[in-house]
Amino acid sequence: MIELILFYAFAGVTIFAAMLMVLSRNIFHSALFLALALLGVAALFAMMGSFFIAGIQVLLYIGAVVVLTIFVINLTKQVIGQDVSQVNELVLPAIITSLLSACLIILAVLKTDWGTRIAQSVAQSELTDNTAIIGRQLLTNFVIPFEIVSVLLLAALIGAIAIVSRDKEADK
Amino acid sequence: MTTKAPFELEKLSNDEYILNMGPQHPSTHGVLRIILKLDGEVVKDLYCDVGYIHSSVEKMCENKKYEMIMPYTDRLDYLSAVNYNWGYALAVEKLMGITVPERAEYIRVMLAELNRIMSHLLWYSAYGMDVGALTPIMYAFREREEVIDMIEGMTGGRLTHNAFRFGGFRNDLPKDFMDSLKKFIGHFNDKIDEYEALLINNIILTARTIGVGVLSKETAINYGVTGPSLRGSNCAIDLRKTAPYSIYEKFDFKACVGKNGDTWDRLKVRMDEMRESTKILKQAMEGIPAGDIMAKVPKIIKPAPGEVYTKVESARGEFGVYIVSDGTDKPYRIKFRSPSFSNLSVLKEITIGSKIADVVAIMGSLDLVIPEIDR
Amino acid sequence: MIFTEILDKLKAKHEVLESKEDLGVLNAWVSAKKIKEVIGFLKNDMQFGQLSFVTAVDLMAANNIEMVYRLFSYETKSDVVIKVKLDRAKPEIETITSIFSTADWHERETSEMFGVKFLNHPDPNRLLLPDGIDMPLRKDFKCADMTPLPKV
Amino acid sequence: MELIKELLYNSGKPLGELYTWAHGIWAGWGAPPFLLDLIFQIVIGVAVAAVVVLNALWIIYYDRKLSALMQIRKGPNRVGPLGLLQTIADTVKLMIKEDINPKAVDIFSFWIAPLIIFIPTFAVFLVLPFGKGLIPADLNIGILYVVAITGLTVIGILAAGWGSNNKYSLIGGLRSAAQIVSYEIPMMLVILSIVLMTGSMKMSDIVAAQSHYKWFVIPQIIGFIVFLIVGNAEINRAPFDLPEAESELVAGFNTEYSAMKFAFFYLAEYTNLFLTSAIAATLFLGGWEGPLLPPIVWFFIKTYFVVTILMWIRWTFPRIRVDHLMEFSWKYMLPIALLNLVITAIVIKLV
Amino acid sequence: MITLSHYIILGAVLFAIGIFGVITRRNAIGILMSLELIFNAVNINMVAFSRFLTPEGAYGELFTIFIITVAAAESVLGLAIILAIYRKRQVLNADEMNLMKW
Amino acid sequence: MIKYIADIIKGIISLMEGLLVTLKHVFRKPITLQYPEQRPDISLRFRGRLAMPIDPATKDNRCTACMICVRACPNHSIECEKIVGEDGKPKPKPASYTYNMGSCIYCNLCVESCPFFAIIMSDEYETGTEDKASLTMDLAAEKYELKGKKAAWWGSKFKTEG
Repeated sequence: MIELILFYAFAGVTIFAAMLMVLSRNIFHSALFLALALLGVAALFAMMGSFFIAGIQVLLYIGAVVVLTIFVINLTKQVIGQDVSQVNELVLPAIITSLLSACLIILAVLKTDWGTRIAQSVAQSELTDNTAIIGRQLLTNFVIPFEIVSVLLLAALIGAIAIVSRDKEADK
Repeated sequence: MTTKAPFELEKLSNDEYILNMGPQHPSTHGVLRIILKLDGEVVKDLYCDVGYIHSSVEKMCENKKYEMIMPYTDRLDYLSAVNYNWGYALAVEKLMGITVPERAEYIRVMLAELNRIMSHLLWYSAYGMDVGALTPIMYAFREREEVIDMIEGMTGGRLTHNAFRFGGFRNDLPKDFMDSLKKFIGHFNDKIDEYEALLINNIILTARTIGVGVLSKETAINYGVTGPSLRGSNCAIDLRKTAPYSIYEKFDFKACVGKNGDTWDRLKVRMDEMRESTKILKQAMEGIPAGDIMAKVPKIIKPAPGEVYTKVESARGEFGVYIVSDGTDKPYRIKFRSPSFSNLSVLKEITIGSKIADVVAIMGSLDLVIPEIDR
Repeated sequence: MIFTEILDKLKAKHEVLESKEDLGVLNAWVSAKKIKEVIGFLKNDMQFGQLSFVTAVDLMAANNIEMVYRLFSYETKSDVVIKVKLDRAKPEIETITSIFSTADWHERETSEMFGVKFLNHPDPNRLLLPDGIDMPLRKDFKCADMTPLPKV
Repeated sequence: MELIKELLYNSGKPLGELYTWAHGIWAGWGAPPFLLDLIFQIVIGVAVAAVVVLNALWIIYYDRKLSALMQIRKGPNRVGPLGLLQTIADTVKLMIKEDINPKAVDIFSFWIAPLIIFIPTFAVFLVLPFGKGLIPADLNIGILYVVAITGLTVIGILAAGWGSNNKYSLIGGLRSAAQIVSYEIPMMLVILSIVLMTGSMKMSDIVAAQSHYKWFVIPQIIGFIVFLIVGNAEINRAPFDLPEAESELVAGFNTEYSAMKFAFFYLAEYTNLFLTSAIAATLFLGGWEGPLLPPIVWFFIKTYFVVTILMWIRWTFPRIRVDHLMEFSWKYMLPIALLNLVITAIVIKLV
Repeated sequence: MITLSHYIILGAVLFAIGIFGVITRRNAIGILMSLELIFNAVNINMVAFSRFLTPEGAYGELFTIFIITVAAAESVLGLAIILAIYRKRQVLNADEMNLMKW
Repeated sequence: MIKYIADIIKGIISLMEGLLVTLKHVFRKPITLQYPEQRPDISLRFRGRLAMPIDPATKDNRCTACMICVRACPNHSIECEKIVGEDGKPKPKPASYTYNMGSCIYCNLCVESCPFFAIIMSDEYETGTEDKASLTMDLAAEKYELKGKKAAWWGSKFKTEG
């Protein structure tokens, strides 16, 4: 019972924040709402017992990605005080596309018979913390993807620095 | 003061923006406005806007009798008022040909050196605030209070002393002056060591100041920079040594110089100067003769027509008084050449290319007093 | 260096309109057109490294504005004063900012205090005064706030 | 008497008994049990809130008194005995002051910023081990939670900086973001070496691993120093108070703030100070462990020991410059923390 | 009782909102942020599937970690590119970034 | 590498020196003066507001309305009027002696110029008020009584010299 209430609360917050993020006229507000939506998602992760993922979500997504986004918004100072519509002329096609995709997925979910697949798995009430499992998996079965991702991150870091660093000659 | 924007906004490139520092800003030490053109945190251009507290002292003095101008010189630089009194008194005495008795000269030297210490202590504490250290101000003010008490005992004023009269002093030193001076000299050098350990030698501060705001000797002289700011640039020009006035030849002290002319050298010069001042005070205390404190001065000050320029080494640099007399009891034209005026003008030269925090650090190291710039 | 020496050296190179000794310091009057050369000569050839100040005196009786340039030499420890008489109605003089950078602010101050126009000045903005107050150091400046000393 | 002693020394047991006892009564009434859980949660929340606020008030007073000691002053001594009520008076003053909303601000960001800054601070108290069994929620990812949640503060500072529509605020916000993000890395590395030593991120496990006075401050002395420095930088206190450097940026991101909103920033700053110290005490100084005195007292003693060190640093040093700050993080803190981590790993493997 | 469907439907809704944002936003940063939303919708699904179907291996969580990492890399690069374009051409709106369009 | 470590060690030493200074001060006595209760010991020559004390011998002020102080004041803070007797001739006593504290710069020039030691800069330094009008006061009517060591000092001055 209490879990259901919490689920609906968090889901509501997430969707509400996501809607506001998409519709907000001010890009900075959008970023703040994005942070809220991500926080809601993190809470949902925590509800599912994936505390580690929730922590990573907050640490990386909010603490790094959103902060970076806000940082860039601050740097492109043109936006301050601007209150023009942030939405282009594609509203109607966008609504149709998004509704269609949502309906499709929901229909597929409802049509699928999950019962048999869940049956042999652990019931939800027994969901335990799986941080240890993740850690073991990352360093055994998934060690190569793990390393590849770290290389990717390094490459992205260097690439970002290279892109943003100023052209010394162009300056002069 | 200017109403025109000094660099047009259209000239800004995309990454640059204008930041108004002042007129009310915690680290401009008064009402000074600095318009910065910044790229991120780096200063690209800078414009000093002064004159917010201009009170036209020179015009005021043209309408006052000679003896009435003395309290106004206090208010030019309220931190080393005695030196400014001295500059003015010296000018009128030279114009009138008055010789000051030796005891009065000794008292003048003592007051001036105490005043220099007082000013440097305030500079030290304010500099601590400028660079974010909040404790130095308390320690420095403890000693400063002792100095002020001594000067107050002699002159009656704590900040605007109005100490000098033409020809000497009205009152002799109070009885307990020598005792408190002795006590002060006794422990002050240890205190300076503490100050240096607390702030000047701190690695954070040295990292912030060494190599920052380098003022070369040529630039400094070209911009008319004087005082400790000039001596920081390895230029041993101290008016007490190079153009001695009063009885400064009698004392054994050295003009403190820095090596590279960066911000840290200017700080160090001021700290050393306090030690030298203590030395002078010690010699003056031992050598002070008995005798008159006031020369024979006519009741009405009416100098012969002519003009005079005298300069003294104030805590900030060369303070000069230029008087044109037309034979009446009021000066025809009086001009105060104030050290901070020239010292501030060099700020642009040495700040461009450094960070916002450096602007504060460099400006603090120049030791500005705004009323003296605006006059 | 005593004043006669300076005067001789100066006279050898440039025209000195008038000169006198005042409390041991040479005061030399030169013409307004020559000011830049004279100051440059004093700085480069006679080691007058410091420009103490630039100011002006309003000689209302003679209908003149007198520019005063005071230089000091750290090497020889001697002063020299260069003066220029300008027409009070239309005071104009060449700037010496290119020789002494410190002259920049001093000239701007003089400019607004006496209305002297400095030709070719790099930054002719006002320095100290707000708009609306002009030439306060001229002797005929009047202001409502100015009260004379009481006559008792 | 017994109960109080039990509560002080081994809080988990009596609290658990209380909980089961209440459940029994509750079941007797036939009310749904989750409501009781909710009530318990709320009680814990209120208790934590009370601790947060009282602690912030006290710590501000402590800071002022300590600074007064170092600056040969007397500090607050007018309001109440020894000036103890001074901070309360200040808070009341801030509450009844006019709350100014400047015209040009972005109202939404301007209002939300103090909350964003305060809430994570508040939330971290959830995993602080005050005593044996006295931990509001002993999360499995305890220390990761702390790091993740405190990282949210930077969004608040950025919102305050941007929303104030003031260049000083904006620079302060940008500085803060750069500072917090780059200091989080050495902090994580130091915490990782602790996690390596304990094998758990749970706060209670970390404390348990240090039982019998095997405090991590001895093997991890470098880590402790790095943690203090980095933690000090994370909470924007001098000498790392660049986002609000008053001599350069007037007041940085809180230039435009007044009254209650400012009080939130102020409270959050001091609560953050307490938090960093508490975490340092937990990670390195054995948490609530200690002889004679009750655990909770030991916890506070250790925390305040760290607080005192941080304040001592604050009242002594000048402010670091922004590029040196970055340099310091990347050139000194990060390699040292990394080296510390590697050495820890090797030693653990060998021993 | 919360079922798997709850989470998947929530993910679908978030996904739809994200799609809407990506299509309609003019500001390039806004598009990037909407992309993050889509990533999150996927993450919810991943974690939910993992929790309900394969809790013993935590495969979904592992994929989530990789997704988060890749998303971080993606947003870093995206923002860097946006910043570079803004510096060069003063535009932030995606429909104005048309130098390579013909 | 050696330089790197040397830098760190040098930095730590300098920081420690600073910390030591503040630590030393923790054990020193505070120098605070609890102002309204504790008063500073101000010097005899301190220049507070201008006062025209009553001479305890004659129970009257010593002013002769000679106007020297009015002329000595640099910014017209003093105005003085003589008593006009029944015969229409002014007498050497002030009818009013208006002192404007708002414009006074506490320079002591009036006191030094006074040949009769009639006025003195008192040791009163808490002169702030809420309205401007109270800054202008009539010293002749005020009947100021000088207290403390300053009174003795003032008394000794005119008794020995005049």
